[in-house]
Amino acid sequence: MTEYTADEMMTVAAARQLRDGTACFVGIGLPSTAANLARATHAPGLVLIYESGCLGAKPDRLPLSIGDGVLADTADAVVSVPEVFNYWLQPGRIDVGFLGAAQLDRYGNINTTVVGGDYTDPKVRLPGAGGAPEIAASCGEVVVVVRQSLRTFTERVDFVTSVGYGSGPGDRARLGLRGGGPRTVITDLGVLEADPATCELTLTRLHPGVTVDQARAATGWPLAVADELATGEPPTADELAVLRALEATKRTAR
Amino acid sequence: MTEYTADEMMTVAAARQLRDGTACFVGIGLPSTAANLARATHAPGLVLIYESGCLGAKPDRLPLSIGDGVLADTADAVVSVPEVFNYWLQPGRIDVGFLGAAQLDRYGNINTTVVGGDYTDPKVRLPGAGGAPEIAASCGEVVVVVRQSLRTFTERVDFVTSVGYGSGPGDRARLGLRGGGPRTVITDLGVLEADPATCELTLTRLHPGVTVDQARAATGWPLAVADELATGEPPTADELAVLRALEATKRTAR
Amino acid sequence: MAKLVSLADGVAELVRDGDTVALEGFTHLIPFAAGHEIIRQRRRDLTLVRMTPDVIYDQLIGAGCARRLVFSWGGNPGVGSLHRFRDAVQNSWPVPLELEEHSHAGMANRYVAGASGLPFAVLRGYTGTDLPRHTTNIRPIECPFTGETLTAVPALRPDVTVVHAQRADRAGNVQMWGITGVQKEAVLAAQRSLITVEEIVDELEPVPGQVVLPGWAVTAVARVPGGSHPSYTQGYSVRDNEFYRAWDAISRDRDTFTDWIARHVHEAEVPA
Amino acid sequence: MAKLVSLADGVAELVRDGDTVALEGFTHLIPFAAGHEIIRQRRRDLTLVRMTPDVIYDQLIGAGCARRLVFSWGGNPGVGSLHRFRDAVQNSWPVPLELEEHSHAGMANRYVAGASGLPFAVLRGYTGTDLPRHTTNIRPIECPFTGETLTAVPALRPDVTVVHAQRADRAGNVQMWGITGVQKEAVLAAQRSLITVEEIVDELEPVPGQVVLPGWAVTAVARVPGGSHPSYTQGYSVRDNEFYRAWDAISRDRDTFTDWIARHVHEAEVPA
Repeated sequence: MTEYTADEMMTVAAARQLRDGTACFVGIGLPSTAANLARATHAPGLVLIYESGCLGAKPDRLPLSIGDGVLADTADAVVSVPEVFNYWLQPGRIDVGFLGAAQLDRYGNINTTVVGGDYTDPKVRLPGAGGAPEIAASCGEVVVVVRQSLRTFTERVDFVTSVGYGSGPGDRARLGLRGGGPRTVITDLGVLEADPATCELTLTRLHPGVTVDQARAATGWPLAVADELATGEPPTADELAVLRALEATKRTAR
Repeated sequence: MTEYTADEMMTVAAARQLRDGTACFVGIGLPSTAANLARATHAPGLVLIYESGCLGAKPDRLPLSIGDGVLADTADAVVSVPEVFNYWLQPGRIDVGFLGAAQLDRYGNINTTVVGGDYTDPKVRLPGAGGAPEIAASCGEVVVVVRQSLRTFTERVDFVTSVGYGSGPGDRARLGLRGGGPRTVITDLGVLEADPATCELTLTRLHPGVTVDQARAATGWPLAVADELATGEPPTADELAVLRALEATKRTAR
Repeated sequence: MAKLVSLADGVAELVRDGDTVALEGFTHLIPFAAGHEIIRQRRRDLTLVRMTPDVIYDQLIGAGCARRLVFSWGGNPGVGSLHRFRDAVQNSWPVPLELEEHSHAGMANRYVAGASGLPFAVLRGYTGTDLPRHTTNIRPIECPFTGETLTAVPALRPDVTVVHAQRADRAGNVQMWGITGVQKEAVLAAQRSLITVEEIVDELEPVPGQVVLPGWAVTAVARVPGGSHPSYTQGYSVRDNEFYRAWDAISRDRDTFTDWIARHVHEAEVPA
Repeated sequence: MAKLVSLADGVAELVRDGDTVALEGFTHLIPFAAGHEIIRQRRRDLTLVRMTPDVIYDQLIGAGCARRLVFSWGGNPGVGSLHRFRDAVQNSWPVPLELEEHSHAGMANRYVAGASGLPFAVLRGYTGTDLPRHTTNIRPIECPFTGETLTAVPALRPDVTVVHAQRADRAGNVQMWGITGVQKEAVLAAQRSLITVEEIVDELEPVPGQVVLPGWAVTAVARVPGGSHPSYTQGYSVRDNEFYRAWDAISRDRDTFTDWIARHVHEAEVPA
């Protein structure tokens, strides 16, 4: 079997999460790689939506930014930034939103704003919200892709940039958030899914070769583990070949 | 001197009202004819804006509707209908709005909705508001073009479709209307201007050959007349020639 | 992805008795053929929504399809009044017609709110006019920052919006250009949409000024060449101004009108 | 009509100390050359507004032009953090930087409100996040029809907006295409606008996907070929990805940064 890295496993697992024919709001970096991998393998009809206004982009290489010209050139339609948020994201037309996180708690609340100290004098100033709060609010469901570590998987996020399930069941409805929230978190160790009853992120699948103890050790709260813990399939040779070909386009890109 | 009709005089007087380099919100019919006459004579830089979304249209013939293809073909930009109202009219970017009226009162309030009876059971059902209420509210100033008669120039309008000066001085400010209101009314008999102090439409100019008594007899309220009542210039040969050539394009239009 | 359907099937499936139906198109691209199909299928009790109810709505109203009209300007552009509209309002013929009346700016913003998934829109509009007296759908709203009073109107959310466009591809991606009015908003505001097009092509060649509606945001597309006649489709047809003028006489009299509808709509040859 | 000016004159006349200044461009068409001219002219105490403050704002902030930043995402896209931005926020170097932070949806709607002459915009946004705790510019608003609570944000009205576009004609009509982001709204929301373009042409040939800003809605146009470098201008240049990567090292250290600004901005050859 081909060797692969933990990041490759994470990307492949994220790609597998995307069903053909759905519309996916894609950020740059790993989400974009995973979405393009899905489109090049099992989901040729996946509709990629970038917040730069590109609807239905079909890039033949990995875009280097959410405003890469290849997205506009291959899109079904290029609309303004206000339009992509108001007419496409906000009404719930987009099935899946892909988000990253600097910190994440057990209810899938996400911080990408500040870590440590306080807001006006933080230890680390991060990029901020971008499109994430409304992606988290309005997409049919959210998939978070993030490396699992004690620094990232924290008991409490220092700042709620994007709401997951708030403090638990019923909070999304109370807040009037109409999307389904972070149903799935894909990490370099495995897959967590929000428990339908408790809304708590629950480890449901480990990547091949990863143990529950490793996952627990990388989680800053007592990690819930599914009774029937599955082990995911390793990347297929095809998935790896396509992924690596995609990654190679980044290096050769203009 | 060339013969001309009262309607031709009215159209020429309306065209003269438009200064070169200004932006004018144009309805179909007489306003469009007058605006195109102005553009073809003294105001080549007049910017014509049609509510169909055509900004800076430069038709070489008279459009037959506000959505005539010649407007889109010759416009600097064609935008959506929401955009023309929200980004262009509402913020006060348009200097002059041209309106017609089925009824008009001394404060330039306009009715184009219903005449007689009551709203749910009117004697005559008219087309309604269209873009007029917001044109009347937001343009730098409004020019009304309307034939003068007792039926039209009424003591009270049966329905306020578009606000002029309301019930007099201060009303526009109280209502928060930011445009200057109906400064000028051009009729087939002459020109009325809103008195700066009283806001009342005041006859300031008669077309050649028209008497004050004729104007009074065609006005359903005691008509204010300026101390220095001017007589307008008849259409020049050039104005008439251009106007008639424009009118001829309507008959030959596809 | 949008389904490719025949006009008859599209209307049968998507337009139901009692629905709120918007047919949009601002002078250009008016979906006349679809309107005629609605008349042929004898839909009833519709709430018809349209910024500029003109000849097509005069026909639908005169044919008895409508119970209620939500609009901002009703006339035969460049010609005069709509006689069927007036007869319905003034004499309840053939059935009473309830009116909800707005300004263009208000209607446009109501579609924008619908397309945006918001319950209402805010504008500077209607202030001081008599329009707010006759509907509860125009209300004041205060700016939470400046305290200024503006006007709110509720979102329009038609059950179905019908528009005409130049063309679509086989995945149902729709392309229109020229004056595109409020069609994008009207389609996105609706639960369902039916789009008639001049032609269905393999590839949508980009065109300046185009609006593209992705197939996954559209319910159904029907190929109806000439589907905007007597309105026009830029690049495909010109406006039949004679018909608009002729409509004045046809529509002035109930019998002439009824006869015209019988011959030109009910008994018309309809290509499949 | 827009005036045709040199970049130096345009910035001198339109960008003033203490102004609220928006430089927009969403990855594409970022007005770098204009940003450098603002640094060269040593503007101070600016409130910088931008959805995605990236390298150009890192430069303006590091050069000490800004007092305050209104934004929704600050990073070096595809590379990592903005070191000058972080140094200003965390260590007040070279001057303290006040932040007002929003989401993209909020910022986009704030520009829309500004362009629309409205004091505020309504959206479904921010709810449940910590963002509203840190500014008074995010407030609840109730729908007057449904009673539902939504979010209001105040209009953005920059003193001046600066954008880059492909081309303009001699009357100052500006044409841009490709990803056009929020530029139309940012220009229309502003009191004044300065648009740098790749070229000035006799006639603007229509292009699919174009946005045209009429010259009478623009204050000044300056011809600045390559004015978006290291960002790109579709049809004219490609993104200089190497520069974005190199910026990480240049900007990490105050001295390296200062030296870079001295050599590449203050002492740069500027064509008239």
